[in-house]
Amino acid sequence: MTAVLSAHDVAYAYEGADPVFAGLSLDVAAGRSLALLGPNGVGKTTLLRLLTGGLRPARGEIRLDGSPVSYSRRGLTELRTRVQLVLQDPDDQLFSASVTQDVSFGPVNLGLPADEVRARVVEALAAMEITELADRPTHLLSFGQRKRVAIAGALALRPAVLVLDEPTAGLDPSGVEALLATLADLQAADTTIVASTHDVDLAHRWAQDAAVLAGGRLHTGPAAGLLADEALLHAARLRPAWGPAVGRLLRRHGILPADAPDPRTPADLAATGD
Amino acid sequence: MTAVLSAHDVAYAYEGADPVFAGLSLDVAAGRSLALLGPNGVGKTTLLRLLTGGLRPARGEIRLDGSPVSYSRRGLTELRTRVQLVLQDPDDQLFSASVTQDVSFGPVNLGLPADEVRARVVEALAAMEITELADRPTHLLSFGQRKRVAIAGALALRPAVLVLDEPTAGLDPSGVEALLATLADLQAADTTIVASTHDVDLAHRWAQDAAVLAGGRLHTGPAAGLLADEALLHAARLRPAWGPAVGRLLRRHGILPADAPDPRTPADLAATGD
Amino acid sequence: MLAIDAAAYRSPWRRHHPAAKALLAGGLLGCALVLPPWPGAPVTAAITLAVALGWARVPPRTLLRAARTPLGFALTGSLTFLVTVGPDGLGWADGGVRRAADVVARCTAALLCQLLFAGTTPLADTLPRLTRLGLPVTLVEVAALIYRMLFVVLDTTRRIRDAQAGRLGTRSLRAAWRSLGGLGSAVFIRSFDRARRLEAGLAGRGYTGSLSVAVAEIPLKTRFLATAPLPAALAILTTLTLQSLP
Amino acid sequence: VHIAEGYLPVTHAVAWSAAAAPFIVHGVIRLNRQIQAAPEDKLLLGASGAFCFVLSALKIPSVTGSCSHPTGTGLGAILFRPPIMTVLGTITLLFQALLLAHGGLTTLGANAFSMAVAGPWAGYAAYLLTRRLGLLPAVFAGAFVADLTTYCVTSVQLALAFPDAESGFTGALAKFGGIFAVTQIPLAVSEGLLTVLVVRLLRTSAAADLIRLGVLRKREEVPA
Repeated sequence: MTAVLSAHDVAYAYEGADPVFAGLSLDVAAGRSLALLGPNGVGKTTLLRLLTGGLRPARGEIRLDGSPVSYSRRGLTELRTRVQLVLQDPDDQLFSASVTQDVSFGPVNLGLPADEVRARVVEALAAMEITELADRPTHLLSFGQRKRVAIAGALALRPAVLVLDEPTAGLDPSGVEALLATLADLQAADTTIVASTHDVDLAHRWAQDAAVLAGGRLHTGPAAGLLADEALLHAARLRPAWGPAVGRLLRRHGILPADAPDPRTPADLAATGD
Repeated sequence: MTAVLSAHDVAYAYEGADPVFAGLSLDVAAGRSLALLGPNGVGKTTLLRLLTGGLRPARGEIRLDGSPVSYSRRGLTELRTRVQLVLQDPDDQLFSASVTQDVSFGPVNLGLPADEVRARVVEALAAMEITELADRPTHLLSFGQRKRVAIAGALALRPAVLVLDEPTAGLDPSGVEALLATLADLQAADTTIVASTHDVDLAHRWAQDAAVLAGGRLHTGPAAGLLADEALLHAARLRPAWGPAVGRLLRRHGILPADAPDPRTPADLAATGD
Repeated sequence: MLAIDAAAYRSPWRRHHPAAKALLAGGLLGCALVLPPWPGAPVTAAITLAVALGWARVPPRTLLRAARTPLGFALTGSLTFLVTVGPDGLGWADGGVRRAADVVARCTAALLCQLLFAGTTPLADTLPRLTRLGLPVTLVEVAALIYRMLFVVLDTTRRIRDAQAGRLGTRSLRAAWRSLGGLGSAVFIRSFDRARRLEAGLAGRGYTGSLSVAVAEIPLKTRFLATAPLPAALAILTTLTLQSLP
Repeated sequence: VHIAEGYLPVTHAVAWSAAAAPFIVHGVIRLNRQIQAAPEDKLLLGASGAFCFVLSALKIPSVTGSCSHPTGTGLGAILFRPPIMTVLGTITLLFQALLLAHGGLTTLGANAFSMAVAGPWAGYAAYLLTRRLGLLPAVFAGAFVADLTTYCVTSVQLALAFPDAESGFTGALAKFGGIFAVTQIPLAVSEGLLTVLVVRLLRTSAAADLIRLGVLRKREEVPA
């Protein structure tokens, strides 16, 4: 496993407040999907901001491809062209009048020539399947569309790692389905995906790896195993997911073979045990 | 069944836009909990605002205790002292920097004497279990705390019906648990609860009745039955819930008796079939 | 979010009536402004600092950080006193150092009095009481709304800035300007949008134009009220005593 | 630059408060009238005030590498008219004094006179005089003049309070002007440019608001 991005013994405290955490380490494996879980207020967003250069750790270091990130202008540019953060509320990320203008913000700042900027915008809109929104003013879009534009704005920098803070918040089920499909496509095209959530069902369904923030410590491992650990989830004030609970019950009754994976969605159950 | 609040053949269109719906009817049964389900953009919030007097129907009528609502100042005051709406984003409702001052707004507006206002504030804060926040400034509260203050502001009017738009949006699992417990307490104290959501698992777990908005029509019935109808959920672009799917599978395998209710949470499964 | 504001809500003096705190800090402020700067200003500053740190427990870090900008202003502004502009151009001013020291001392003492009040008295307690001083209700209500919305808008501003930085919006001067223009317009749009949503939210709570609320009573504690003028009295007495010394 | 608490002699603090008072009273009367006519404007005024506060807290980069804050008084005067801006500006100054220790309570009158009265009125006049040259040039002129006026008035206030030992008021004005106003010219240009950038974006994304505020003359100036 190569860690494309990692936090090494990182501590952070906001001004005048107690430390959010004092010494966390996390490796983000290249090409995989990682869910960061924890209750509100535990520091998920802080950790994501540390990983993406928005905050500078008080102690420890963030490493990109194994080398410590430098917080010089050049170092930050390097980090930000490789790692992009998508915020929970798309309105915090859309500040231009039109979709095209907004998506071009990153490439233009990078100083790319106009042709290249245009190509990047077209590519990012296509990846998010919103090519038809290119000329629309951002403020007339629906929430789900604005979310897609915000992600396109990050993709326009062609990041190796896409970090999303609560990407499904505010989306309805079909919006969630569509987003998960898009994330899978991005991952297939070699983008590493990190997403924070407090929805264990979602993480169990979507992520290959998981990291659970509980009591100032980070527990990491493959999602299937880690998210079946009810004691850990309880300690992290999270609700157990249906999938592992159903899988356990079905295996106990011999309906599911002992080595079968847990179901991920209710639809998986339709064919089970027949 | 007595309908404390109902919509009768209600139509509404925003200015310059297509009708959101053309002729919906809904009865809210006194003392029960009703979940209003549908994807984003289908008009859930519009319907809630019609029910609570925030919008006036283009056709049809809203009825309170069986009588049509009058849109005079007096009629609206009557409606709003009986029916209170809590919005999704608490910052859309909290206008004061002080929690106590904010919660007192409704009762003061109603012209109640100072003693009564104070008593109502104390009562509402106690009902939401946030008495200790009374002197805290709004802007230093967490999202979940602000949400509770917003609900307390509605409760201070002692409404017969509490209407909540996406009450669990943005809350983490333990926040959701706490809110559901509080809503159950309110219902036990005779408050009728209506909540919109697009989370079928949540609705299945929490609500006695359900109403699903699909294709401009409203399908209503007891939650247990309605939310097990996968064809309806599919038409409404919602994701089937785990509970009914698991229940169906377990009954098929004889693990659950034919007349047993569907499980509501993964925790329900632990004791199942033993 | 704003350190002085946060300190005010946590202050052990939170339970004291704003008027009593205004009397205490105001008395000291009067001393800082009216007493002869030497030894009046250092005496007042010392007493105010003792009250702020020892009695009112204003966090020293907050006090220090808040004092930096205004002290910077006082120092740079007073540098001009050191020189004089005459017919032959610039020259050193006679007594310029003394004059600068007077002003900086008075300014420091007054600033500490201001921070003593601000660091112990939340605006949420003060604003609704301003109507009792005869200020128009609409003015006070608008001020209270600004105070509430300020934090919502500040929070939005911080997040937009972070998002811009994340997309290399601070990489060059050009990018920084582009970001700033976007930020300014986004904050305007978000503020107005917030106002409209708040209007809809309040309509559901019965808003028809008045934002009257019940203000929690804070009893005027006679003991605190009685001690409130004492620090100022002490400052006056000490100054007079020191002056009468040969 | 806000005059700090205790910096001005008492007589000056009182005199400037008296000078600012009629403008503030006038603004409050206009505010009252506006809210009486349209109660829903109360919330918009709250938002406008919050916007002014945040605007004045932004950092603008300058060529010298140092950072400064815009006064925001020009944009505020253009958007909300000088009388309303006087009220919003004074409230902003009060909050800056109590929340940030920028400016003082006894110097509130002096600061209000420069930032909430002189700056907005001068900026608005410049805006009106240049309005026929087009929206953006007028916005630049308004913001530039408002910013510069604010700092010139502050220099006058300081020079009056601390006349030069030899050359009196004129010498002092030259000194304070040297320190504040002259270094302020690049910053006034910066504020003018920033304001143009903001209004240019608002013209596309918030045209309806600008029309309602009377900044845009109906549809003619709204880009397609």
